[in-house]
This record gives sequence, C-alpha cells and structure tokens, in this order.
Amino acid sequence: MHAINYESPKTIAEAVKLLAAHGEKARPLSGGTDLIIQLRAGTRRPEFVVDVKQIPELHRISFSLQDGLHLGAAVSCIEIHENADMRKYYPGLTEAAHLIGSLQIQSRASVGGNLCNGSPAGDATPALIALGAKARIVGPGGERTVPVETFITAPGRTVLQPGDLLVEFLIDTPAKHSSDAYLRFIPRNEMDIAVVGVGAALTLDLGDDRAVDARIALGAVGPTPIFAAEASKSLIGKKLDAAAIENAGRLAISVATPIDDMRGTAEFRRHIVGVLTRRVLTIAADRARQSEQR
Amino acid sequence: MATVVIPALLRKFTDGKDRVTANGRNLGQLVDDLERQFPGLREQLIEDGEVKPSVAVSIDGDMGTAGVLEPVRESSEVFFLPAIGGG
Amino acid sequence: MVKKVIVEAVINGDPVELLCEPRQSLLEVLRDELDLTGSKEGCLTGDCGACTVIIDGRPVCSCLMLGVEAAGKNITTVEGLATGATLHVLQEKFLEHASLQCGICTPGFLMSAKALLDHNPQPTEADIRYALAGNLCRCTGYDKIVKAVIDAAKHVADGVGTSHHGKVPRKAASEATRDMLGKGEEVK
Amino acid sequence: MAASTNGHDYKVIGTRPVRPDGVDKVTGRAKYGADYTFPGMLFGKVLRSPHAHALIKSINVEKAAALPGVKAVVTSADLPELADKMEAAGEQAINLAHLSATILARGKALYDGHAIAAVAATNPHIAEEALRLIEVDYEILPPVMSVEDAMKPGAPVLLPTLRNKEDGADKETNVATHMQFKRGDVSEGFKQADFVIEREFKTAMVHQGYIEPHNAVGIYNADGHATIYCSTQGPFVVRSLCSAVLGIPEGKIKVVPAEIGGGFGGKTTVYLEPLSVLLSKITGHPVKLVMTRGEVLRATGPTSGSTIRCKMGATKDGKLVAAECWLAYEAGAYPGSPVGAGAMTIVTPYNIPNILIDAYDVVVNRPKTAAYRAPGATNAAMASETVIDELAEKCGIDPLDFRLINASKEGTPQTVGPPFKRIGLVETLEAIKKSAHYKSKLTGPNRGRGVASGFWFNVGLQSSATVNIHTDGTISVVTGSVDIGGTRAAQAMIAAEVLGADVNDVRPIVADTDSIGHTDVTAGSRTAFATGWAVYDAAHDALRQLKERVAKTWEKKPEEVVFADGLFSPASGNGVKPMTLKQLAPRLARTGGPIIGRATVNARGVGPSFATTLIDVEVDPDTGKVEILRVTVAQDVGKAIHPAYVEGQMQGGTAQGIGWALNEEYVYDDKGILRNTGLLDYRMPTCLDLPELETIMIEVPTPGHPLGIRGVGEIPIVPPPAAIANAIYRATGVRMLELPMSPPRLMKAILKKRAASDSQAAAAD
Repeated sequence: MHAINYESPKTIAEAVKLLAAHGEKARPLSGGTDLIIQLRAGTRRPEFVVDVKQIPELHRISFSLQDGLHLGAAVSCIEIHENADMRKYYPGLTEAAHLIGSLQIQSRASVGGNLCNGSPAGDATPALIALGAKARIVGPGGERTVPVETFITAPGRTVLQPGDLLVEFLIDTPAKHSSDAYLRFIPRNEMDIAVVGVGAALTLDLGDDRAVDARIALGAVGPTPIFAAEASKSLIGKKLDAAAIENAGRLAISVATPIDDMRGTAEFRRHIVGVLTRRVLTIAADRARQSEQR
Repeated sequence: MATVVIPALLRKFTDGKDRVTANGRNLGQLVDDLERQFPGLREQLIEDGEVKPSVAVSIDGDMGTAGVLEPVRESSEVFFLPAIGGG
Repeated sequence: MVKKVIVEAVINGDPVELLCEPRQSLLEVLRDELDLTGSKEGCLTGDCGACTVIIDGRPVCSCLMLGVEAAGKNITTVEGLATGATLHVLQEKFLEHASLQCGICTPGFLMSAKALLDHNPQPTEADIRYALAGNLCRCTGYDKIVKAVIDAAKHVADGVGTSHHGKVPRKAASEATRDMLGKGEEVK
Repeated sequence: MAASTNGHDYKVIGTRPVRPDGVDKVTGRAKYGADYTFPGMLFGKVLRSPHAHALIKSINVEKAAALPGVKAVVTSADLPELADKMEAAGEQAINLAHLSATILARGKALYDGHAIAAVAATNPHIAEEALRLIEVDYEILPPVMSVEDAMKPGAPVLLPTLRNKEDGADKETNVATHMQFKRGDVSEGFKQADFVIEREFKTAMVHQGYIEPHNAVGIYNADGHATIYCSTQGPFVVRSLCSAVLGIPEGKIKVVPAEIGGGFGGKTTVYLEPLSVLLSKITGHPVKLVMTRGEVLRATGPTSGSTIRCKMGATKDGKLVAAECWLAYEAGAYPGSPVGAGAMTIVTPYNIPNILIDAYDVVVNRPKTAAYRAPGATNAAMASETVIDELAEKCGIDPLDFRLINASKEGTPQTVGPPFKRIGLVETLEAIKKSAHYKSKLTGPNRGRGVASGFWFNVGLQSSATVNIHTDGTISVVTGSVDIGGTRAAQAMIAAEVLGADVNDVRPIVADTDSIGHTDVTAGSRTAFATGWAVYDAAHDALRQLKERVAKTWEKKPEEVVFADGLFSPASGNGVKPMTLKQLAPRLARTGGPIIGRATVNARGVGPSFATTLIDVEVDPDTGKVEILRVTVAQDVGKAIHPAYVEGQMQGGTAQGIGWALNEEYVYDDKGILRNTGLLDYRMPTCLDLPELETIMIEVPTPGHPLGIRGVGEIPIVPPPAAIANAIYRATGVRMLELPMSPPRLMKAILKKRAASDSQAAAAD
C-alpha cells in the first residue's frame, strides 16, 4: 500500500475542514471494508485518510414517531440490526444491513460507507431508496440533503464534492399500515455481492388491500442503483393481487440494464429482477398488513 | 518369454499388434529385445539409459520402482503406461 | 515521509503501546510488530476470516482495519483465548472433535465461535453456521467444526468455559439465513 | 461407522487420540511459512503480467532499484537457462525450462499473472510500490483460452518448441500430448448395445483453494549454503527444483518444511522458493515472499478445465458393452495437464470389454496447472457417471444396481491393462444401498437424489523413517512427510501399536531435508500408506534391537524373547521377570547404547481407492439455485489408522467436489484477464452451503501392506459433481453437461426445458 496520513477528527466541522483542505487527496474512512481493499489494490490512492468514526453525530441512531429516523452514516450494520426501533419500523433496511458481508464485516461496515462507495450493488442502497431516505451532507459551503436515489452518479462516483461529508440519513416515520423489505440473490448462502438486489416499501389501505404508496428500487442491474418509478406507480391505487405484483415485476425488468460479468449474465439478472420484485413485494405487503399488530 | 502389452499409439511399431513377447531378465534387457524385433520402439520408452519420466511400467499388476533394473520373469505380463501424479 | 503514530490499546488483557505506520493493517501490526502470528493472512479482503480477532466484543477481520484505528480498543486474539495454561472449551472441543486438518483457518474459527458464544450462549446449529459463514475452511467441509462448537456451547450453557458480555442475542440465523436464501419467508 | 474385513485386533490403530500438533494449532503457536522472521529480513514482491499472451520486449528496472529501501530487483536474466526436456522431480516429470520460465517469464508472458520480475525491499509496502516503477514493454499477442480454440488449425501458438510429430509430420502445435487407450473393438461393441448414450461435457478450470497463500523465506549464506523455510507438500521436491532452477547443488540447499495451510496438490511445485534464495543471494539478507490471494489464483497451478465426449452402450439387461471417450484438458501455459489420469480413470470402475479413449494435453494462455486431489479424475467422472445414470434410466435399472452389475472387482482389467487386485467398489455401492440415507424417502417439490462413484489410483513412492527409543522409554518418530491433515497422529499411532506404547509417549517429527532420508511429496494419498509403512518397518527394526537387548540381560537368544501387550517375556517361562519398554529403556546404555530403528520404502502394491456418494438436492425453480440437503459418502479406506482424520478426508474431499459442482470456476474476459481474483467471486462453499457430511468407512485392506492401508485423501472429491448433476436431473428433468452448475446455467436450462414443453403442449392443443 502507498503511504497515507491518518486523521481522526472529533467534530463535523473539523472533519469538513480537513476534507476541504486536502480536497481530492483526502478520503473519509468509516468501516473501511471497501476503502482498505481499494487502498491495497491501488484503485484509490488518497494521501489523507480521515476516520469519521469519532464524530458523535455519525454514530447515532435516533428514532421518534414525531421526527422519524436519524441514522448516522458511520453506524455499523450490526448496530443497526441490534436496534429494536430499526427492526420494528424499518425491517427491510435492517435486513439489508444484516446481509452486508459476514458478521466480521457487519461489525465494521456502515450503511453510509456502503452508499459512499458508489457501488451499484451495495445492499443498503435499494432499501434506502425504497424508504425515500434523504442523505444529509455537510460541506465547506454549508449543508444540504439529497434523495438517496440521486446520490450515486456513476460506478464509484457520488454527488459528494471535495470537502463534503455524509453525516446521516433522514427517513420519515412509516405511515400506518406500511412496511418495507429487501431481498438479494447470491449464488452461495453468504459472503457474496448481490447479483441482483430489490428493495420495496409499501403503504396499504387495509379496507380493500389497495396500495396507497409504493416504492421499488433495484441494485446491481445498472451502472447505479435504480428507482423503478413505473413499477412503483403501477401499484398505487391497485389491489395487491398476484396480477398487480406480476405486472410490477415486468415493469421492474424493463428498467433494468444489467451486464454480463462473473456474477451472472444480463439475461439471468433480468429474470431475477422479476423473481425478487415479486417476492419482495409479497413480503412487504404481508408486513404492512400486520403492521397494526406491531 | 514375457508378454508385453503395447500402448495403442506405439502399435505402429509392432504392425498393429497389441501383445508381443520378448526376452530379458530385467526391463532393460526386455526393451533391448523389443528394439531388435521392432526398431524404433526403444526411444519411445527409454531416454539416457533409463525409463522416461513420462512413462510408467506395470509388471504383473505392480507399478515398477526399479526402472530398467526391474526384474522380469518368463511368465511376466508387462504394461507400459503414462506416469500419473497425485494431489 | 509519513509520520508514524503511537497507538495505545489493550491486547489480550495487557495494555500495549506501539508505533505504527498508518498504512499498516491491524493484522500486520499484530503479526509483524507484536509477533502475534496466530492471526493468519488468507485473503486480505475480508472473505476468508483467518485473521478474525475480537474487538470490544465483536468479531472483526483484522486485515480490514488499520492499526491506528485500534487506539483505545480492547482486542482479543487467538493467543489470548486460553486462560493461562488452561485451554478455552472451544480449543478443547476443536481438538476432541478433530475439527482441524491443516489448521490455518482454526484461529479465525475459534475467534468467531467465541464471539458467537459470548453473545449467544445457546445457539442453534443454524446460528452457529451463520456465525461461522465468514470463515472459510477448505479441509474439513465444516462438519467437525460445527460439531465442536455445538458441543462447546453445551458446556458454556452449563456455565463452564467462556465469559458473557450480556449483549442482545442476534436474530436467529435460521431466519437470517432464509432471508439470504431469497426464498421470501416472512421475518417475524 | 466402519465395517472391517480386516481381522486384526489393534490397541492403538482405530482409536481417536488428540493429534500431537493439536495444541499448537488451537493456540496460534504453530509456525506456518509466513510466520517465520529473521533479523535483517527483507520482503519480496513479484511483478506480474497484465496480459494473457505477450512478447516481453524490454524490462527497465532502474527507477524501481532507485527507490529508497529497495535492495534488489531480478528478472529471468538472473536465472540460468535450462534444457527444454522432461526430468523426473519427486513424483512428477517436469520440463525445467518451463519450470524456470514459470518462476520468471523468459521472453514471453503466457498468462495473466505470469511472473515478470521480483523486488526485495526493507518492508512489503516499499517492495509493492517499487513494482509500480518497473517499466515493461510488451507486444500483445492474441490469447488462446480454450482447448477448442487452441486445437484449431492456425491457432496462435504458445510454445514454438512444441511439435506435432504424429504420422511423420513435424509442425507447430498447442497439443503437447495425444494418448490413446484401446481394448477390444468399440464399433463391434456398440452393435451389441440396446441403448447408446453420447454426450459432450465441459468443466471449468478450478483452484485447490487452500486458505494459506504460498510463502517462502530464503536465506543464502556466504559459504554457498541456502536454507528455505516454506509451506510445501514436498520439501525434497522444493530442494531439487530450486537446485535445478538456480544452479545450486542440491546438497547445498536445506529445506525446512513449515506447518502447511492446505495444499491439495497445489503445493507440490515451486513459485516463490527460488526467488527467495535468489534475492537473498544478491542482498545478503534473509528474504520473505508471501503471495496475495490474487497472485494465488492468477499465478499458481489450478486444475484443468476440460472438454470431454463420452459415449457408452449397454444391453437392455444393464451390461455395459462399449465405451468411447475423447478428452481434451487445459494444461495451462506449459504441457502437463492430468488428462492421462482422466483417460485412465473415466471408465475404470466398470468392466467394459470394448474401449477406445483418446486424450489430448493442450496448452492455453492460463496458468500452468498443478495437481489437485485425484488430478483429472473428477472431470472425467462428471462425464462417465452422468452417462451411466442415463443408461441406467434407459434400462429401467436402479443406478446403484446398474453400477453393481458392471462394477470392477478383483481380476477385472483396468483401462490401462493390468487386472485389479482386491478392491472395494462393490462394498461402497452396497454400503450406500444399505445406508439410512438411501432407505429414507426424499419428499417435497423440486427435490432429487443422485448417486455417483469414483476411482483413483493412489501412489506409493519413497519414504524414510527413524524411530528413536529414548532413555525414559518414550519414542520419537522422524519422517520427511509434511503433515497436512493429521498424518503425524497416524505415524505416532503406528509406532505405538508396534512397540506396545501409549500413543502419548510417541512424538512424531517432520524433519528438514538434512535430517531425514529422501521422502517424496505428501500427495497422491501416499503418506499414511508409504510413510506409514516405513514407520511400521522402522518400529519393527527398533523392536528387533530391543529384543536383542532383553536377550542380553537375560543371557538368552533373541528368538527366546517374545513381545506381546507391551511386555518382553521369555518364550519358555523360567524365573526371569517380564519387562516393559519403560523398564528396559534406562538400561540401554549398559546393554550396547541407544537404539534407533530405521527403514525406507519405495512402496509397491499401491491399493487404488473407490468411493460412492449419495446426494439429495433441492432446486429453486425460479432462480436455479441448488441447495445440498443431504450427503452420504461411502469409501473403501483399506484400514483407518485414525478414523476421525479419515472421515475428515472424506468430508473435505466431498466439500471440494460440491464447490466444483456448483459455483467454483475461473472466469476470464475476452482478453484473457482473470476476472475473479479473490475469494469473494471465486466462490468456495461456506458452512451455510453444506449440510452434515455423513461418512461410511469400509475397510478392504490393501493386499501386501502390513497394515492394509489404502490412500484415502483424494478419491472423495471425484463423485460429487456427477452425483449432484444426477440429483438435479431428478429434481428438474434437466441434464446438466457443464460445470459449474451455477444458478445462471441451471436457470437457463430450466427455462429452455419449460419453453420446449410449453411449445409441445401448444402443439398438442
């Protein structure tokens, strides 16, 4: 590995100052489960590594029915899974976090790092998009929030500018009778990168089991994670029966633009988008129907 | 006379015969006799006076370990085959 | 020239102060600076688990953590598993069940298994297989490893053998596993 | 569970003591190759070709050599040029020119990852950075990645020295060897067949996947002596190959075998060892090199991908009458695939009167293959055992019964000609038939059960052993056989059995090449068989001397002393008090001095091994993903010395066979660059991918071996891919002809079948 300098600021301001001062030469370090591999491989060669794990705001999970969820960018996946509010109100995002690598990886990897890595295959991203999550970014020019579906701009690239720091995710309190789910397909039963990942969030009108709101997001089937707008819209106002779910699966396939690689063929991936979309909608719907009893 | 089974691709040296007989108290002498009967066969099996590293010899069902000095009996059945390695 | 950094941590119960380059992984620091070569290097990408150590109660791949990040942490490596001359029950069971052949993956498995039992003293076989899924073994087919951990867990449950950190038990992997199989079961 | 046909009643053999090296391995104390450090040690790194096929026009190392901390940079110019001919080295025959060019490419890079240059520096990071400063001018050539492409007329040629001299010709070729095996007349044979099945199979290149990367520490002394610490299956092979590659006399090289983190055949040759000595010779410091996982996958020896055509015919009562096979294996960049073994195993489990087998060893722009557990046999069994399953179905005969009808037994001629001695294939088939697994009902949708058998030769080769009797009556057993899977325990148990000792009083030692007689590789399932034989003889040699000492003290003749149950007693009971080894040992000094038993073997009468594996699977019909539900493997193990480690071999081999079947494969892009260079995308089974692995050990002793030992290590990898393919067929109706049977491939086959049956249904309407 090339020589690096290591800094671990204690406040957002300090971190932003450091990141801004070194610009392209600096890279934030959260769990490091992607970054350290990239440093070793030489695919990223920053001179300054800024460890953001000492900053309290990046480490907090705070949920209230009034303000919804503040999920710190550096919270480790295992901490998310061990958090009762996360398991209760955001089961899809929680299971996505719990799918990222082994327990050894989950002890370090963070949802923020997973997103900032800019991979189209990150497991947390479709789950965040399905929930309509917003990313709160603080930079030299102040702070802003961007919807997660626009965060990744190309493989390995994001909206973050030199000096920008992803602080936390903001997610609304789930509406009544709503829930989310995430599924991915991998060849083994653990330790693989998603060949396809699908996240979905649904809000139902239990009266006639119609979808009041629906969001479907796809991972690993394009250069960036995809919000499947048409597929999502197709469900709104519809009864959530097999035909509607089948149709949503078809529409999801139509926006997927996968490639052939060592993880699967484009043809296979398109097929799996349909399969997982159907399965994930079924799970999310069941959860939404039962959300009353939570 | 020991019986020698000729590998398929070497049968061109023995007019297509798959089993021939030859004399010799050890493998070296046996191959010398084969060469007398079927010129050209020797260099397929022997190199620098020893059995080629790529060739294995089975005599009466046992893989030989003594190379050209491997004893051969009147009643012996001799097979030449490719050497194999294990993992 | 990049400046080295002084790192203070507790390793296997002892306070340690060491000087390391920021680019050195924790695994390098353990092996090359502290001569704790029990943690093994198998892949350097967090896929094999041979370098697993326990940091503040959680299993971590020491190849995917910088040495400088260890500052102020409590680290247990395989060298710290036994108590003095007494083997940890997991070590005993691995020997009893012939759970190792070449042994290169063994330290990592032991540390992952310890982290599991510390969190969840009564794991199901599914819990165990899930907790060990981040550790690759190429010799055994895992059968005798899993049996050793099941056996060790019995002893732990009987209050012998390993410490208890009182962390909330993880979701039963039998469920987590089903999620990952992509078969769409409801997670209760 | 073990069924013994071996009458003896042993005291130690067959028990399950804790392995003598166990505590070191659970406490992290065991020293593997990468764990060695020496004062002033430097760290080496290797620059590797980013191209699959390219001329190396020039290499400029100036900038790298100038980097502070860099002590040496070497290329193939620093190695002697060697003759382009086959030499015997350990159990293999090796072309030294090719070996040398594998250590450092000479003139041409022949695969992605081919070693180009090596650097030694004061720390590994500096060495790594130095590699970035080496300038190589390549002229890129078109890569040849498959046997089909390599065998095409006009295909780009990898090695100009390879000539095709068949039928008088003499032209350039990528086909290194063509072998043929022939018995009877296949065309006549197929005429007698009521059913004939012919299929073409493809299997992907796969890696042994040992968790420990290759490593070496080389120390070259000013007096011209070199010492190498490394993880290897064959210290004596390392010594002879380093001697050849470096031009240093063998006697001036000592190889100290470290503990080894898996090998499976992949550590039977050298990669880093010669470089560690070369760099040490230039710098005057010890030099350590350790591969990254990417280097292991790109540049060490995986086993061959292959294309196999298999045609077999049977009469309707299930008798096999003819088999015609065509095998082409990827050798990698240099000749030497295990296609010969593939050809010699593919139909050998069965008694077939008419056989014609053609086998081709083909060079391609992939790393030179190395041995992998029963090399060549798994590819072959995937083909033949699937065709057998189809024939059994056509005949309406249970696949196990079909195999029983045709199974090779004592006296059955092998493909290569010699008749089998006593073997246990029939016993493995019957054991599976009797197993609880086979008798259990497999219910539920998308589930299927498959069976397959396999055959492997095993090897014998040379081993040395000494047995030292210490003054307190404890014993040390010294061998040259590296212990990968618990063989030290077996050696100790054999000595304890012979000398009537407590196994805990026996310390087994794996010695360096200066401290023990020549001993061949720990490979070919030979260690318990051949080295165990040497230990058995050495222990008896010690026992003979012990009897002489007892006779001396009793003033009797040696033959008047009997030894039983650990007691030396007089043949005819008169007055003298029987004594134990522990009572005798302190007196050795006064009866003639220390006792060392010694023995060497060049083992004959190798017993081949057979296994039959039964596997249940469930296929997800929407994703093509296969779950392994249940596995039982029955194997003829000859005589299990330490049954737990024999089971371990059966389970480990089975797990590797399952990985090979389902997800493991080398994925190259169209430029010949390996895409999956890590364990994230080279997918070996995790413990969530495997169920309990049930084993049935059958003991059919190897005739001629004093303990009846049979090699057990390799055979269990052979049956699983075919067994899984046959199970998938019963679960889905799809016959898979390609490995791995990964979800994309299986899903494609399932959808194709559905489309076909839909169109049939449509036609029917």
